[in-house]
Amino acid sequence: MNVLVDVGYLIATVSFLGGLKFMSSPKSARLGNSVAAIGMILAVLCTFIALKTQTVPTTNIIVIAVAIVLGTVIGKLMADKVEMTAMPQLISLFNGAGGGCAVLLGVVEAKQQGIGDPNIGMQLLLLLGLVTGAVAASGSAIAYGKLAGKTKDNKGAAVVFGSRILLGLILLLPLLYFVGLLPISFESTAYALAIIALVYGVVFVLPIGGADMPVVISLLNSITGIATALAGFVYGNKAMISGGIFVGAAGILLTLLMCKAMNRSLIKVLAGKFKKTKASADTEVQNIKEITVSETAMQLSFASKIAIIPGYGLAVAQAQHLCGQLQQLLAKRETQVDFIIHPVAGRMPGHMNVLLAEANIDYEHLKEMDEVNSDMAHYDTVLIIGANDVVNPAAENNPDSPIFGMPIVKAYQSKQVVVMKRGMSKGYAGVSNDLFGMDNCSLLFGDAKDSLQNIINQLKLI
Amino acid sequence: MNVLVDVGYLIATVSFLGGLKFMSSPKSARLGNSVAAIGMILAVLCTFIALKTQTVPTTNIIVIAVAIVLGTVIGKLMADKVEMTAMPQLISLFNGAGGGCAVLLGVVEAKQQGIGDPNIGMQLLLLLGLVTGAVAASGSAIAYGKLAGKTKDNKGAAVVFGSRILLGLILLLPLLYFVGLLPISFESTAYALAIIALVYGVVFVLPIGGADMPVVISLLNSITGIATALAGFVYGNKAMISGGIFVGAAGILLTLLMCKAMNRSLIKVLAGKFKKTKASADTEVQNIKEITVSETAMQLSFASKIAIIPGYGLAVAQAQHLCGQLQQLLAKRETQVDFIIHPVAGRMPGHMNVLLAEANIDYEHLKEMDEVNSDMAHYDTVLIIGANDVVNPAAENNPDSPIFGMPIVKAYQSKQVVVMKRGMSKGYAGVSNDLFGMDNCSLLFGDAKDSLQNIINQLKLI
Amino acid sequence: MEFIHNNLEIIYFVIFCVFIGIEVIANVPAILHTPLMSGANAISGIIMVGAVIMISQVPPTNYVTLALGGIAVFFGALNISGGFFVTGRMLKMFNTKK
Amino acid sequence: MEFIHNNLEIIYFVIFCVFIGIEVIANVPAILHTPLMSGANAISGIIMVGAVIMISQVPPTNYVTLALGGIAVFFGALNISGGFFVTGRMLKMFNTKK
Amino acid sequence: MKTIGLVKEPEFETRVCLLPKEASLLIKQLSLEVLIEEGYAKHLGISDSAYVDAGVKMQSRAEVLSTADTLLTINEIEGFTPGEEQRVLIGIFNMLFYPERTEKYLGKNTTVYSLDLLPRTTLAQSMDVLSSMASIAGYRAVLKAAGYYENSFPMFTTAAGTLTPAKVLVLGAGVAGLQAIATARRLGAVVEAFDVRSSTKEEVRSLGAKFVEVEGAQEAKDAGGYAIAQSEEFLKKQKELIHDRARNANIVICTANIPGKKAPLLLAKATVDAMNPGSVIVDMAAEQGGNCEVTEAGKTITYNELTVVGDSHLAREVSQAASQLLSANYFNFLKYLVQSTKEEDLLLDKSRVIGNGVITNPLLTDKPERV
Amino acid sequence: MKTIGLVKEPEFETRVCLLPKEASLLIKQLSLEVLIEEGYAKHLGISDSAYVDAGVKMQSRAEVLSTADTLLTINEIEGFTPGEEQRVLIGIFNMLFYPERTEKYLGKNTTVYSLDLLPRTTLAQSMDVLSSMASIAGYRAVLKAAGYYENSFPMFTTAAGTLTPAKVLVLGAGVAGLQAIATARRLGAVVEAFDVRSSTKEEVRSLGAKFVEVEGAQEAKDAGGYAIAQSEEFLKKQKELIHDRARNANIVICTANIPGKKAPLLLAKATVDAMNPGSVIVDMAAEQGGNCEVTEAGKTITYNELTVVGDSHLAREVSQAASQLLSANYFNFLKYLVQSTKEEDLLLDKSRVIGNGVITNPLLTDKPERV
Ligand SMILES: NC(=O)c1ccc[n+]([C@@H]2O[C@H](COP(=O)([O-])OP(=O)(O)OC[C@H]3O[C@@H](n4cnc5c(N)ncnc54)[C@H](OP(=O)(O)O)[C@@H]3O)[C@@H](O)[C@H]2O)c1
Ligand SMILES: NC(=O)c1ccc[n+]([C@@H]2O[C@H](COP(=O)([O-])OP(=O)(O)OC[C@H]3O[C@@H](n4cnc5c(N)ncnc54)[C@H](OP(=O)(O)O)[C@@H]3O)[C@@H](O)[C@H]2O)c1
Ligand SMILES: NC(=O)c1ccc[n+]([C@@H]2O[C@H](COP(=O)([O-])OP(=O)(O)OC[C@H]3O[C@@H](n4cnc5c(N)ncnc54)[C@H](O)[C@@H]3O)[C@@H](O)[C@H]2O)c1
Ligand SMILES: NC(=O)c1ccc[n+]([C@@H]2O[C@H](COP(=O)([O-])OP(=O)(O)OC[C@H]3O[C@@H](n4cnc5c(N)ncnc54)[C@H](O)[C@@H]3O)[C@@H](O)[C@H]2O)c1
Repeated sequence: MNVLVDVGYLIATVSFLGGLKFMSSPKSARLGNSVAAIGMILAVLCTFIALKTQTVPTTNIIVIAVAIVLGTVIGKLMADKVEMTAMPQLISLFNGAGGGCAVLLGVVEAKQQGIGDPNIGMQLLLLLGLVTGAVAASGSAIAYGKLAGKTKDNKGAAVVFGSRILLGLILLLPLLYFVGLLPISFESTAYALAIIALVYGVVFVLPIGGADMPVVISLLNSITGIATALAGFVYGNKAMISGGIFVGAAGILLTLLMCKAMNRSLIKVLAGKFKKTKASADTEVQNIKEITVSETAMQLSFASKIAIIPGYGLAVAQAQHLCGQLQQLLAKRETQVDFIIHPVAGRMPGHMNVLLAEANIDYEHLKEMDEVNSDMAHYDTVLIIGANDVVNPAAENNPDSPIFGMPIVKAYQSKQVVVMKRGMSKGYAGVSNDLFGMDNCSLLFGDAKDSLQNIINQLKLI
Repeated sequence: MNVLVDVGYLIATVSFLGGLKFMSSPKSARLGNSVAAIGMILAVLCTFIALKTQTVPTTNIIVIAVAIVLGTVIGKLMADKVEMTAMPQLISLFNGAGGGCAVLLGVVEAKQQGIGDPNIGMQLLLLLGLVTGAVAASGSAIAYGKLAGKTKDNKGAAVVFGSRILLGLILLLPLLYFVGLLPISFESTAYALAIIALVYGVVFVLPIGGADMPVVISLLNSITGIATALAGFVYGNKAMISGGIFVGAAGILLTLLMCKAMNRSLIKVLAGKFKKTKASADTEVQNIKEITVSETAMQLSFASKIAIIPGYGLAVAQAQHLCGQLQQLLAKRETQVDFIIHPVAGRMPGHMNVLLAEANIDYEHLKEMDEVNSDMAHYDTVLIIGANDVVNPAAENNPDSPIFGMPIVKAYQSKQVVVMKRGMSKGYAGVSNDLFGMDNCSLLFGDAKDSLQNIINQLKLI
Repeated sequence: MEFIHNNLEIIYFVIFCVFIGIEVIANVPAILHTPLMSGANAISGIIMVGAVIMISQVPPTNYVTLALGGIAVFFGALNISGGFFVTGRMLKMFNTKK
Repeated sequence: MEFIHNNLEIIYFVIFCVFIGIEVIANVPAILHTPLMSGANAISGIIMVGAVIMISQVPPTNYVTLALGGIAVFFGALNISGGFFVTGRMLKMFNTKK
Repeated sequence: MKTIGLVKEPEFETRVCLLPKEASLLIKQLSLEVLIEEGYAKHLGISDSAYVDAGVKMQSRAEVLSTADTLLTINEIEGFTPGEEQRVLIGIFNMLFYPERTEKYLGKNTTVYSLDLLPRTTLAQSMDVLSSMASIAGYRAVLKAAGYYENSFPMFTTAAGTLTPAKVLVLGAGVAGLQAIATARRLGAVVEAFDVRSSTKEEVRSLGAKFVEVEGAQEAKDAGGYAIAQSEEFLKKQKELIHDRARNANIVICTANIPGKKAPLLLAKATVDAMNPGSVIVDMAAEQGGNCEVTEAGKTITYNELTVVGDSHLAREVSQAASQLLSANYFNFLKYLVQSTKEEDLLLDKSRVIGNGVITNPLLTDKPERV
Repeated sequence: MKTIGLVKEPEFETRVCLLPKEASLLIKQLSLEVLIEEGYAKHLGISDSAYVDAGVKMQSRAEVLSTADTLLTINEIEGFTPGEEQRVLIGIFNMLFYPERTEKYLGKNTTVYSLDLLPRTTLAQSMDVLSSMASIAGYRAVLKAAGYYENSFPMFTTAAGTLTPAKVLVLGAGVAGLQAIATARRLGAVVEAFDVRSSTKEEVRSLGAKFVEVEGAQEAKDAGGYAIAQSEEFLKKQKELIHDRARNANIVICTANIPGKKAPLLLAKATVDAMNPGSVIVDMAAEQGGNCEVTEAGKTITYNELTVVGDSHLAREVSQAASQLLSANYFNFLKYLVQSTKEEDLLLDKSRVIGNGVITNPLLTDKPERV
């Protein structure tokens, strides 16, 4: 029997490993997910088999079964109902659940431990697991709140200071307990720690900017992984150890990679320092969304109809050749790519024509503004490369704007808009662009040439 | 004491792992080599420390010391003296040494094993190690001979048939021994097996084409790794096991990757089936050297002065934009890239000018033939993209050639020449090109656009 | 030191796991960051196994603990099932094309 | 089955090693194939450790075995030293520029 | 405004300012009546029937002139004398440079719009005749230069030696200059450009050409606004630089202008004398006095084995395209005029020279004498 | 061969066939004496002193004609009558098409080389006057067409609407045709080309243009050699296709030629009639009868609101560049001639029309009557 369990756990471990591995290539990612899921089922089955050798009271079995069924069904329902855009929140929520499981486990186990004779190693592991689980749980909950728009950033000194004190407490409490200076039981220590850690999780995440949440979720996920591994040590369960460590290690690296992709440092993210967008110089506060190169590439790879709106910035960056390459690349994937040339894009009549001809883009891919304006909603993604005034909806809806009345490419009507520019400086007409603040619009900052090259590089990997 | 050894071996294992990891990125490869080497030294030291607990006779110590010093010194000397082009041979030789070590170890150990009471698991491991070591040893020796030009291919039926029989014997002998049907001692079985495996190594490698040797060496290297791991099991030595398995696993994958890079299948390589070059249709037999995309990229990355000679094929492939991109990429690494335009390259006067202007290549990078012809020897690498007649040395040295007397770009005088073309078809003048058979010339087959794209992709990784 | 010696196996195990965890992610295209995070999150739901083991050791009369354990298992199951399903949905997007 | 149970540790160990060995190579640029092969070759010289252990157990009077062992150690040392040095030289080429 | 009238342009003009397509839009979208002189666009291969099909009434010149309350024209209308009736005249009269052209309308109940005075804002671009004409002219200037240039524009590497690419210098990087740069680059020439406005530096580079600038610290200091604050020394350096670049060039395209003023002199005689024989100068600022000292407005001369083209109306040589753009510009302006409801409209105020016989444009009232 | 002589070309010729640079090479490298008529290249801005500096003797026409043993010329030399003395004459006489031009040299001890007869092999390229002239002419043809075309070549998206790119059809994708394709593409036109030689298909595509081909199975079957074996039906289809493409085009550049024969007729009158008004046809095969039915050789006519340029000597309009290439071609030929040692030399045999007063070129002896 035990052999079966061992082998089962072994296979589960290997399938976690394989699952993660497969998930890191777009082609096999779905397979990877299935493999990991199967491994998980196996691990759970093995656990039941292992339990069979002991005599577990029926009540317990029932509780377990009900909990599992409930959790599974609810999880499935939530996953099915969620909208694409709300996925990050949901992941955060699930991660919080994992963390919650770890805390509860720690709490209950602390009680048990309190009963028998003390094993310092065990206790240490337990407390560590408890703390990490708690931080992950409450942190994830806050992250969820932020992403769902229910919680606001709070960078108040109280929060920041409080978080330091709590961290100190978390380190101090077990220390005191183990050297025997704490006149309370292990159980109580554990409870106290759990509560402190839960609070710490909250103040840890509170000051961090909303845009940085994905990084934080990844980090919290990694922490959950560590909590799992610690619990694994407690139970001597290889599948838990390996699964936990995989997730812990992968999560940390992933966090760093995500920071890198966003061009931020982890320290700054955690300190809640928000990257100064060049926008901040502006008096008007526009609520803009930044997008990363990889997200842009992902959007492009999903789209089946793309419009590229070139502007003066494309010429400045001299990125026309890359633009042509991008079109070719997407065309190969059977994505329709149209170039929409606004009559006054650039700095002279025909400026864009010169660029696109140089890039050998067939005239048939060029669309005139009037031709497509009624149809913009059909584009899955509109990529605006260094254009500004010519897509500014102010020309349509702001009678006070100096460009009011000028026809524009109605990019804002499409499903998704990505604007490539270097900073928040204005276009030729010197007016700020309402498009940038719209819900379906994200900005990809950087020189158009660099950004295009990076997008192409990423797309090639898919 | 034992703890120290354990930790040492652990660190050695980790450093092998890290070394391999670092070696797989060009930037950290040298560091990786050093890390692995340090790990190795550590492992050896640990072994000595471990031996200290036993009482080893002085003679033995002396033998060990002398052997190590000798091996190290000779290895260093050989590595220092070898020419760049002879490196593959040398690696093969060293690998053979490793295999030889494994055989001898097996043989000696078999003798010891013969003495005590038989442990079937141990014996099996021993025999396996012996066989793999022997195959690696003799196979590497033959591979060395081939690369050094001392051994010829032999695909005779005898060899191929013999190799099958030997393989059968290798499998049969231990089987017979273990079921007790072989009336000889374990020791004798081991000796017999060693000899058979040695011979098998020879016939295994003999039929394989010289061009495929790198793949074979990689495979043999992997086999040495397996032999090492097996020996590790015998001695219960974690460093040996992990090092051996790393090498074994990495080697097999590497072998497959190398096959893929050469666009061959491992099966075909091992069967000694040589890829039909399109040249074979030609009546004249020209001894051409193929080059892979990655080798081309490597050459380009090493060169500090490169000439690109474009020809009609560049126009046919419409690869001018990629050509410009390559130039930019190389310029960024401070490589000088000149374009040499032969007056009649292409199919109309100024054909190449049109292409290069379209790719936005500055006029300053264009060199006229006369300007550089006296200087060609200074180019580290000349990349000929779809040109043929205009670099054909027959125009200079073959009075019977219809193009005799035409001025050519003296590409053949440069250090290295890579010619990109699709097959072996001739140029406009319909004459075969002597350049292709020259020592410093290699051909990169494929559509110029694809090849350029691949080269660029590879260069970007460096 | 003694500790290392006694737990050599587990140390090798941990080191290898860490290495593998990192290595597996190292070359992942940025596009997969989110699904991967989600997948990893699901895997960390293996903590539920711990909860199951724990609950099975609790006396059936200790309702509080049992309830806590039940919630823990529920959380774990939620993490597992939600995690895998949401990852699956996210990854399905990759196959809309080609 | 019994075998698996008894050698569980070592099986984990082997699986992890294989995985790591493969994983480490998986994304290596083709340009590094040869140096990497060379480096791996050097690492396989760890077999020398076996030879050293073996020789230390041989009675010093058994000249034949001792000689064989000596040769084995020599071979191993050759593999190690030659392997690392030649890899080093090869890799040095990469640093001629930049 | 009810009846739009158009009469034939003078002999020298090849363009027309209303094509059937836009005529029909005027009639359908703006419910105007359109009267056009018979044979209006015959020289462009557009028959009267094409206009009739669009809903236009074809009439005699006299009829049109007497009936229409709004007259569209490119140049001044020959034989038209404003009467006492309320009239609107829309054209491209360049009155800032020729203030005498205003005289006959003064005190006459006539309102005159001159489209060259439209502000160069983003909003006005669709009516901006200067932009559209300059753009075509810039393109044409290069073709013209290539026509006179007896050597090749692109580089040709041939078995009989290499023909070097032409070196083109563009002076003034406004709309015409930029278009000239783009066209010359397309043809494979090596292009340099110069302008006083610092913002053009980026624009020139965005077309892949080299911007000629005075080197040294001076430049960095003055960057951003040296058009205003040019030191003596700086001006001298600049002059030397242009002299030097022109000497090296095979083709010089002059497009530098200052609205309403005499064009700046950039190529002194000494510079022209120093240029290579066979070179070509196209001076598009000729009408405003020319950027080149030897230019003769409206003429193509040979000076010192150089060809010097003085032509500020190169768009006339691309009459089809020019008419197409003009027609759209006029239509857009009319539409704007008809639909305008604002009291004070920047576009209309700026483009209106004379309102009911009174000069309303401050540019003209402030400095009526020619500068 | 000791003394090379050159006299002024006829009035209509703008090119010269020896520039000072190559003259000096002749003198220094080949130790020849060079005599040139005074004022030889003055119209190109090259003074006599430039030749004198190169070591040339400037003499009167009569002196040159009487002294030189070898005469270089582009066209037939006016007022030159071959005498009894050994003479070599090198030019571009197109004698295959004008066999009457041989007559005056028959029986006169004169040897005549006509460089247009050089074989089109890789080796001969540096002397190949047809290639170099065709190449320049092809470039020029497009500029010429752009000059006559009253619309824009490239696409212009402007605030006043979009100007569509010109559609250019190139007939015959030899050297001139390919160059025309390249030039038109550079200017931003949409280019199609047609030729009977199937190898040109790839060449046309290598320049980024579209090759016009008869669709359907027919094509695949005949690929590789349909220039020879064209079925009736195929020819008809092909004709229809050209008609169709020409109707769509704004510019047609005709370059189709068959060496020594009348040029193929590709644009029938009916096709020309169907073309858009304002279109331009440049027929470079005019001298050989033209590819277009309405072409008049040497003239630019207006036919049906179309401009038809009939000019087989467009290179003359780029006289500097053309002279540069010709001079190199002539020098390379002379060098080859002087250094040639072989008994039977393919290049010389093919280019020699008359050897000491006897027609030696089989192409001319076999079919002396005009085809
Ligand atoms: N077409 C004509 O004939 C003509 C003539 C004169 C003026 N104009 C006027 O020019 C404007 C044209 O509109 P448009 O949308 O094309 O241009 P635009 O409104 O001037 O905007 C150009 C945008 O490109 C960005 N950019 C500049 N360099 C870049 C680089 N290297 N990489 C990425 N982005 C870069 C700039 O933002 P960052 O600096 O933040 O990157 C800027 O927002 C109109 O207002 C038009 O009226 C047109
Ligand atoms: N410049 C002129 O004015 C003119 C005019 C007419 C003729 N010519 C003649 O043309 C020749 C020009 O010499 P050249 O060296 O430029 O060309 P070439 O001798 O014709 O050789 C072109 C080479 O490109 C290769 N190629 C074709 N398509 C390719 C593709 N897609 N990718 C990669 N390679 C491709 C072909 O080999 P594969 O098929 O094996 O790939 C061929 O060997 C001379 O003989 C010249 O005399 C020149
Ligand atoms: N609203 C728009 O979007 C729009 C449309 C078209 C033009 N414009 C702007 O209108 C402006 C003028 O355009 P234009 O082409 O009609 O100008 P223009 O014809 O009046 O002058 C041409 C150029 O000559 C330059 N110049 C003047 N003095 C000079 C000197 N001494 N040396 C060198 N160069 C000198 C000017 O700077 C200008 O660039 C430009 O700023 C252009 O961007 C704007
Ligand atoms: N040796 C060399 O490297 C070299 C140099 C220059 C030219 N050439 C070759 O010389 C040949 C002729 O060049 P050219 O430009 O002087 O030729 P050309 O002027 O004699 O003819 C021009 C083109 O017209 C085409 N043509 C003939 N009949 C036609 C018809 N009925 N319809 C359509 N097209 C028709 C021909 O195929 C040719 O391509 C080409 O093959 C060219 O490649 C070779």
